[in-house]
Amino acid sequence: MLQIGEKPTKKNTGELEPILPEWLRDVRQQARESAEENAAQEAAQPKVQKNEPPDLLAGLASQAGADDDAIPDWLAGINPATAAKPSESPAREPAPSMAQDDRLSLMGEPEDLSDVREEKDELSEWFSRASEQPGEPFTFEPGESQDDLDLMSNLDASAASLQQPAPPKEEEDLGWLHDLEASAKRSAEPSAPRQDLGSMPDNASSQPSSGGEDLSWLNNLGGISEPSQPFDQPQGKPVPAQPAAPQEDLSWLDNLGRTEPSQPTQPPAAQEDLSWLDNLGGTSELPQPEPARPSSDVPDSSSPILSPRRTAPLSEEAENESLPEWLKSATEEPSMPPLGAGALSWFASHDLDGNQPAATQESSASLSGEMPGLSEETPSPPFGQAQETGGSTPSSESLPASNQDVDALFSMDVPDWLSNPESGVSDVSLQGAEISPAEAGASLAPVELPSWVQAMRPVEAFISEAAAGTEDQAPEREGPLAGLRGVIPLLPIGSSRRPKALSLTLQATDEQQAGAALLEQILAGETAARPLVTSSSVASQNVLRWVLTGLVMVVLGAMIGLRSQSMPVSTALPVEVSAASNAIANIPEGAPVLVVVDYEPALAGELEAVSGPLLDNMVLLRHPNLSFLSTSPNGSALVERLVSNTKINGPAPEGLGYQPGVQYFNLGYLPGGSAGVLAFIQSPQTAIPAADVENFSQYAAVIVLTDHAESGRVWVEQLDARKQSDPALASQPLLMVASAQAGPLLQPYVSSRQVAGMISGLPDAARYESVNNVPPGIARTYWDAFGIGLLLAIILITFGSLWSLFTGIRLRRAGAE
Amino acid sequence: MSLDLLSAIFGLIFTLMVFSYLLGDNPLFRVAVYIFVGVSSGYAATVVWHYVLVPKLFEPLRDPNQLVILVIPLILCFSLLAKLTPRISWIGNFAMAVLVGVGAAAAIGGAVLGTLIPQVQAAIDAFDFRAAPSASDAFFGLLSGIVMLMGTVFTLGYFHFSAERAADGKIRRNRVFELIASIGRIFIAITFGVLFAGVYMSALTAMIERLGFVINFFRQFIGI
Amino acid sequence: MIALGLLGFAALLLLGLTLWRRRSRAILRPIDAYERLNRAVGLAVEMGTRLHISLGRGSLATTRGGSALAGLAMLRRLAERTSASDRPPVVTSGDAALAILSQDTLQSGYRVAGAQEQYRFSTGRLTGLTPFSYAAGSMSVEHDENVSANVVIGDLGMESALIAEASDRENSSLIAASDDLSAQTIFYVSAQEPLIGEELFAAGAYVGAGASHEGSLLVQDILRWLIIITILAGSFLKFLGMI
Amino acid sequence: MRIVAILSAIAAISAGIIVLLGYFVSIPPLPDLRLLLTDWAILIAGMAVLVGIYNLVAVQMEKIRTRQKGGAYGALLVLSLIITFGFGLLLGPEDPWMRLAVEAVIVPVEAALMAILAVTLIYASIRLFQRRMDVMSVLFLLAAVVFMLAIMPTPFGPIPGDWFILLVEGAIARGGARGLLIGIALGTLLTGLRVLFGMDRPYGGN
Repeated sequence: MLQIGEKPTKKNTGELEPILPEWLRDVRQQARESAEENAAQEAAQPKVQKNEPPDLLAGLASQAGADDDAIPDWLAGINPATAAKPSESPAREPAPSMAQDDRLSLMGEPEDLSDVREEKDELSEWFSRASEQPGEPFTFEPGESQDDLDLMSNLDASAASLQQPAPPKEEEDLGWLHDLEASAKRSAEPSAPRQDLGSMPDNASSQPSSGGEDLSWLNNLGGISEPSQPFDQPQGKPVPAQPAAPQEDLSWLDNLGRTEPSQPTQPPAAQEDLSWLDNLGGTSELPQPEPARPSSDVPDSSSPILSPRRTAPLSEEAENESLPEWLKSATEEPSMPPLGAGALSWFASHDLDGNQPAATQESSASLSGEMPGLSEETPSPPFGQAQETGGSTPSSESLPASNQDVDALFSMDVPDWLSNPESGVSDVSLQGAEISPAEAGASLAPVELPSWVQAMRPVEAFISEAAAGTEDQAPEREGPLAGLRGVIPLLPIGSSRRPKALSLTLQATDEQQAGAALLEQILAGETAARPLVTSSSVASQNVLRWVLTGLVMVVLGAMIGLRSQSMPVSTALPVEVSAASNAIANIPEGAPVLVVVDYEPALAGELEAVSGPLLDNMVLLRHPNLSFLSTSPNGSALVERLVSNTKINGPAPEGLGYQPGVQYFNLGYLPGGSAGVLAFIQSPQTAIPAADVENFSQYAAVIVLTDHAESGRVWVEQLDARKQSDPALASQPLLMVASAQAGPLLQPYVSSRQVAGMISGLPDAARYESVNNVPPGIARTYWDAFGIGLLLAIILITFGSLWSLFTGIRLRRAGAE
Repeated sequence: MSLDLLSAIFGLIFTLMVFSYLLGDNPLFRVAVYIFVGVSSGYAATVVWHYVLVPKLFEPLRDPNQLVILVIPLILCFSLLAKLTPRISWIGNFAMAVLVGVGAAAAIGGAVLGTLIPQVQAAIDAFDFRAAPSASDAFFGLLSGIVMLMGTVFTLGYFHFSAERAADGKIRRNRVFELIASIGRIFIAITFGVLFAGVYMSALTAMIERLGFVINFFRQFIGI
Repeated sequence: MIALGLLGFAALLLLGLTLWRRRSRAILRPIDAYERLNRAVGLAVEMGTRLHISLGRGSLATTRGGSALAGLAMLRRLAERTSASDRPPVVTSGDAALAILSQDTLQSGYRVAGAQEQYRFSTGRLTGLTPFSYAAGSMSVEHDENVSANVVIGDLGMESALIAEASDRENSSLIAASDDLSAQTIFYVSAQEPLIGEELFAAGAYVGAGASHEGSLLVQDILRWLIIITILAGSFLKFLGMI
Repeated sequence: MRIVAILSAIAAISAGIIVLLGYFVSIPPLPDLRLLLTDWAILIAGMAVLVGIYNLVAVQMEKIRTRQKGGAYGALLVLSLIITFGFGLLLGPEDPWMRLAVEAVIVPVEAALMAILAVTLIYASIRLFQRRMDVMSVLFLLAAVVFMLAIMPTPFGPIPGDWFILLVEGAIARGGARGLLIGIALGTLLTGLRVLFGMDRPYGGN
């Protein structure tokens, strides 16, 4: 028999990867792009709950597989808080079982989860006692808020929170708080609910954002140590409860509430679901023969019992499981709880007979408390369906994993007779159709359930029949099981011995049918829309890229091929350009000038075009000795290219006839950024032995050719610092020749007069060239193509954006409709 | 075949291979990119070796007087080689610690002396019209100074991080800060718009240069 | 002198506010990009997908190292939070020293999380020694490593457009910030929620890296308003010709 | 290991404080010490490049060995790197053959990568409204388009009123950029201080 530890989890995860990231993107886009998502978009959530759990289990399994005992330790070790703050939650059991530990550490928030266990126990008890109380639907909230299955509701809550607050929901939440307090008073451990309340605001405040509870949930996933004190965690110091807890509690509740407006039309149906669940819930508590014991008594063998909560959604039934849960989030009312969990609770409740440990009873009780009724009748689909009809579902890829895990779970600690839970359902569902509501009411009598639990045993004979029958059956058309197949196996009537036990599920009221119809409608919308949208959008994106490429290449290619130079160049020089022109004119004849090559090869084309006019003008006018210094590793190799493309070293008459080592020197690469620059300013020959001056102030001017504002800043800052100690540098102009993108960033230094003058981008260069009568160079050659390219960009961006805007608005309208 | 022609041919091939990315990620593009990463990294390492390690570390070792000064950096540098083996990588932590400490100090010095003080000074000096040649220049200077001042103040105010939890449980900044931030957002959007134009102009110039290179190559090849 | 005073004042404030913040957490304005980052981290852990964290190419021997140090502080926290992931994040850098530091940071994070075995030397990578080779190498990581989210925080220039484009083509989420305004502009137009200006330096505080990060944001706020007041008062006095 | 972390922190903090004081205090020997330590940092960074090259090769070799996606390309990378570095060590970066590597591979590929941004940036701005449909995006694109219009050369010279657009938008951009730069400087300052106080220790210390 398979053991959990033998699961090749990575394989399972690998199978899921093709689905999950895509789903993740879809959900993100739904959350981001649309303020009010329609039902079809929100239907993406079931996929979350359907797809997420396998990974959770896979994570557990993989760790078990890797190292049965060690891994839970290090997973637990992920949360130093457990060690750092042992006394933080007094009501918590001192030593949770290995399985719980494992699970909790994966979730990264042991306090919360143990609290949840307590809380759910109280809630379930409360349910069983007061299932008719109107306020009770909200008692689902706390449990669900900490349930690892409501990933998407958390995500959407935070996403929706960016769009809309929900004050009314807040009141409900407060009401829920009172309910929780009330239930807490009835519970065996009065301190637990308060502790939960204490812990919830911590979670909520763990991230300072409006999506706080979402982020804290993510912290749990990430396995961080203290989501409740994220900022103090690295110090590993326990932080006392915050006085602001109530506020944060409200915010947490508010965040829960934020999703409500997104589905204003659903609450009635949800309400009905709840009342229906509550009716069923009356029976759910009864299987518990004894109150919950401290989990310190729990042996490690309980681990597989807890994990199926994550496994169940992998199966076909997982879909069914997630649907009510999802419907809840779609309708923004606490609604039908996860059937998988129900299945688990049912499973656990039966395990009570099989010497189920106390903690498991406790958790199963809490689960059944969460999802009464379902805990009894829905378990059969998870397992039977998982093996037979899973392939027909969208999550079929994840099915094998789920089957293996489920089997493994059964094989580990569960008595054989329990490993075929369908039997219970098979005859349960079989009988359901015949049971009248009156009988159903009678069947809710607490005294009946233990007998039902015991009577589960003999039914295993039906399993094979049920399993075989499911494939041939048509899906249910109505009721809460609508769309499911094989939930009601084709078995001879009378094969069951307990006609009353679980009959209620098949009694579909009009409201249930309405809810199921809504569910079907939403599911249909979800399954139909997504693939079409993504494929078409990807295609359109590629087409758009190709069209843009073609346009840019053809237009620019034509302009360059035609060698057009018809566009006039403005003779109005910007202030900084004329300042640069004046600075060049004031350079003494034949003086050494430092030219800093501080750009990447990517921008060599632009910088050569932009610096060409200035360098040519300077060489023609003042015949300086040029020292080229590079502060980028590739720069020294770009120097030769620069002097040849700007015709400085070209033979006369076309070139300026400068000779390397005579009129210009390549000093090479100066490492160290600002430190290197400072070293060079302090003593050029110490920093670069090849330097042609002893003192930096001997340079008549410093010209920095840069593509990066930071590089310019380094020279500005170092020269400024040096000027304070060396007055001789005060008269030395610092000129910048910058790439168009760096120009605006260097403007502040120009306006602060730290930079004497600047030429930035092709327009400045072309103007400089034409004003100073420099022989036409690269700038002029590029000018016409540059103009047409800009015009093309303006047209494309304008019309493209308008088109984007139009389609976006149209999509929103369509979504709203 | 001259080196110039060789580099022109290789340059053309690599340019076209990279341009193929515009049609979609494809093997040609990836081949070009991987070769580029290898060559540029190899060249950068060469430059570092010849311009940093040899002249500043290894050559001075010949001089016994320098040896005393260089012994510490020598030890630190070679301790970095321990980073090649995770088991003893901790030996290299001291060298990295010195690097981080110096880097942090350089960052602070650059931020304070290179940006904070000069920029604040420049923002204030924008209202110095004593040197304005004419009244109209002074007027436009004042206009531009006021706009710049508003841009600086509101942009800086936009980033205010501290917030408070409102009565409805939502986290938001004080109303005054929110107002400043909403105005600052406008300045930021316009600033980024102008910067984007600059970025695009750089890319456009690079495109023109590359297309010009390709077209001229074929033109010379054909002999036009 | 002014600079030294400013420095001392900032240092004292940082110490004081950090100590204070250890007792009470700061409430910081929500930043969508960091909310998305926190979700991306959790979902990457949950779904077994890869997180690509790129720290830029800011050399620590230069003044560009500030953003690299901020990125490393964030990385440390993310390493702890992703230590339970099936696929540890891949960290790419464009500077050799930064790549080594990213490996050290990953190791430290995993050690604290009790997951040393998660560390692989290949998860802290140098993808190139020049800006564009670094970006090209990072593009390959985005393409090859089944990356679900790209977290790009550090010193990047125009090469950041290549990383953003690759992220768009791979349809993976992009959370990006740079200390360079050109890169910020590119991210502003390419990313779902842009991180602009000094928000880069808030990364640590928003991923829960500790009280010191919160404290430094509060110090930034205090200094910010001091500078604003100085600029306003100085401009007015300058306009009146009094200074 | 704990002692290593402590000693590393001491080394980082002391080196940082000395360099920082060297920036602001000109009392000997602080400025010289600052230069000395920055020289050391440059040397360490230089040696780190060799370690980084090893990392680059090792990662690619791992991809090849484990037959990961892109392993074949990794082989190309390793080959080109080893050839370039090998020849570079022997010939030096100024050698014509090394310059060929720059002229034939580095410059063309980088320039072409830069060039394709002329298309991808237009594409990104067209898709901006699909990402974020808000007033800021409208303002952003409007500012970009108007600024390009004012810069754009036409057969009839610059568009009328270009100077005014450049004046106003230029002033706004300068002001905004100044605010952004000051903010970034503040962030850098505090980040550096955290390192100098040992609050952030990325050098292997916990």
